[in-house]
Amino acid sequence: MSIVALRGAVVLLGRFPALSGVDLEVDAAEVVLLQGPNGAGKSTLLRFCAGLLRPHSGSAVVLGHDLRESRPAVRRSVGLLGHDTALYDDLTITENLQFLARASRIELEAVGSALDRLGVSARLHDVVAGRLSAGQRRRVALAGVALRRPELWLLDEPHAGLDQWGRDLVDGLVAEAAADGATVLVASHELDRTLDLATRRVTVAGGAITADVVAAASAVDPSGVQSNRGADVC
Amino acid sequence: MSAGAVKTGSRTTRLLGFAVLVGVLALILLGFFGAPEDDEQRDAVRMIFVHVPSAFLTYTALVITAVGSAMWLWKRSRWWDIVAHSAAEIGVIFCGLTLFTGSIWGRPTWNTYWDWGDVRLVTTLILFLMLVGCLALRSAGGDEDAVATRAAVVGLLAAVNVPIINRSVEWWSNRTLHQKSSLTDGNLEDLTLFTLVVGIVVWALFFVWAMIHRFRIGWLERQLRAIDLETALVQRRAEASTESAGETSQ
Amino acid sequence: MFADIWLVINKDIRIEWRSRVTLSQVVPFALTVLVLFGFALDANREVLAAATSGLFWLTVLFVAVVAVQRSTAIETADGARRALLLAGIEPSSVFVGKALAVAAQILGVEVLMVGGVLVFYDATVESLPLLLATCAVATLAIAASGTLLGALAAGVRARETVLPILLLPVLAPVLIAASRAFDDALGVVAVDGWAWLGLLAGFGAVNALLGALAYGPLLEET
Amino acid sequence: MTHLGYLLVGWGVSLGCGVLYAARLVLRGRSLAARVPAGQRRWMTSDDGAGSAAESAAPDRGAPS
Repeated sequence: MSIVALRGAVVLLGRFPALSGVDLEVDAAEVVLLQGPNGAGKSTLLRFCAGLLRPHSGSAVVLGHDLRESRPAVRRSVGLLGHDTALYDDLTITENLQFLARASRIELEAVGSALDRLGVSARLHDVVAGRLSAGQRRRVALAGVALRRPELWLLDEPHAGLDQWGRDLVDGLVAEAAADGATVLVASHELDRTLDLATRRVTVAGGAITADVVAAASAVDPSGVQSNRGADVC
Repeated sequence: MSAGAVKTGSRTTRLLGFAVLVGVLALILLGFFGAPEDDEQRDAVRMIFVHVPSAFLTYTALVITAVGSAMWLWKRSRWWDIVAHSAAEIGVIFCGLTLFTGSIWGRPTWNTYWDWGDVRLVTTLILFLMLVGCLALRSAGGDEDAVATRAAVVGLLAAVNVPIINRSVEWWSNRTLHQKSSLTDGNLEDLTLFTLVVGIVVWALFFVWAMIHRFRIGWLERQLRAIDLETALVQRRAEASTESAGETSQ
Repeated sequence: MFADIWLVINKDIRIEWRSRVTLSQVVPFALTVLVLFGFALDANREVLAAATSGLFWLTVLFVAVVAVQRSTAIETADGARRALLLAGIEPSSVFVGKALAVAAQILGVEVLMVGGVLVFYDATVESLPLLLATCAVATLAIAASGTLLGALAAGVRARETVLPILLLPVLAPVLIAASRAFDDALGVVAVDGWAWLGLLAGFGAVNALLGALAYGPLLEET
Repeated sequence: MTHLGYLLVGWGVSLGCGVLYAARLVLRGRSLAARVPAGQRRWMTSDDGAGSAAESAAPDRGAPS
């Protein structure tokens, strides 16, 4: 079963067609790297797959739910790390994550282990989110995603603002999720870092998929773009 | 009328428009020369022929706005959204006219332009403010669907609250300068009543005419947005080819 | 559902307690307005007494605008609204929770303002049950319509001006009804305060229902 | 006739507003209609005799949904 199945999906932000007709099929347990220039539509594609945006036209099914009708059902089973960390500045780290856990009906014990997993030290647990550095915030936000054990991970520039150690943590997390059978979509500029994790590299430009390459373990030469599926919509 | 000009009018609206023009002439003749003067109000009573019809249509417009808003929220039907928008815009005009003719009429008969104790006056003023707010939201711009949803909520809020506002002002003032519904208590002279009915019919015809034209304008705007979107999509897709061309040449 | 409502209330109140925006800014603002009204009308004690209820509730409306703006800002900052959507809480629960949290804050301010009115305006309480019931019901009504319109204004560019323009006319019946009920409770004018309370309850119920239904579609529109 | 001034102002403003609004609707409609391609026009008429054709063209498609 495809986890993500988009056909000619057009998504508008106001009057701007951020996605201009995306065709994308992602199967379970794939790790897909989305690459492309700024403004290509990578972030919109992730938010769309998370069930936060309404399709203007085309068909879109994520986790078996049609995005035209049942976006709330999709939202409950995905984890999205966006540019903003979606934390309440005046709540402590623990309070923020406990709120998320309670809202999504998850055991509270998961909060502690998720924070440990992302290397957030115990002395930070009772610090309000507003006092954290950008890197710490990002790790907490990632812990919030990990906490939910989503079927579909949508990570927008997960390495941004993290140090070497933090980046390794993220890579470990993604590998672990994939091993558990979850599907991961990562948007990233940093090709070298995410490449070895990715099973597929998808290029997004002008709000559409322009290239879609299976990345074999024997790293593919980035310049030798061999298009093999759903490519070139225009 | 230059040849070849494209209009939102059709045979139906032209007939309607003609009927309105004839009706207005008849209304002026009846209102000023046909209907007799009132014993107490003298000739000031002739204001009733413009005031009551616009009040009647204000509340009709409010009901249509509410129905259109509910249908947009329920079915997400663009057709109803345009209906709600049209009715709100025309409603604001009639509401403003109601307030204006009301206070002009109030001056000679009640000796004041404005009376805070009067239920219908205050209710209509608050309704006017809400309708203006609704249109302000529409013109504030943003995502088309989001704007429609916001305006629909305000439209419903206005319709739902008007009876409550009316009740509260009625208890508050406990007095009204308005005559109890003039239509039903039979105090009006036959010809005055007839003229009033003519007035309501003429204004209602104008309302229908304006609704049709306004709806068509809303529909045309929608068409133009769809065309704009097509061009934007083409441009957006073209970005992809230039980007990838740039990438391979690097 | 009740667990979700409680979760949202708990979160909003906790955030308010941490940041103390209401306590440190809204309370002084409300008391200042009361005192300034006093200056404006003090030349005539009778006028001040007659106007007490109206001034009190007018001030509450201003406080409500600030409280609602703050309550909305919590969700719009840093994409928290998105997190709320992803968490999968029913929008109607979010609405009820946020409205109750706003109501609790406004009630807190009202308690201090009643004190202020008793001290500055020389008012006397004739019927404490009516006074308390009016505060409770009117505050819930204000919070319900405020939360709904706050969510509505959140997506608009000029949200600071849009909210009062939309909210204040809607709250006109609350101003009228709560002022009359207060007139009775403070013994200023002999009216049937409990009947006014009924009107307030009707207004609150209608707007709360509309809010619970419309909050979801509003939250969806980014 | 008593109160003639009040009457003239009241009636004048009402009718004047009606006329102005009607004129605005017609003009706005014309400028918008001119920008929409002929195939997508519904209900529209034009003076050059092609009106009936344009009016009946595309009766089903393009309905706002």
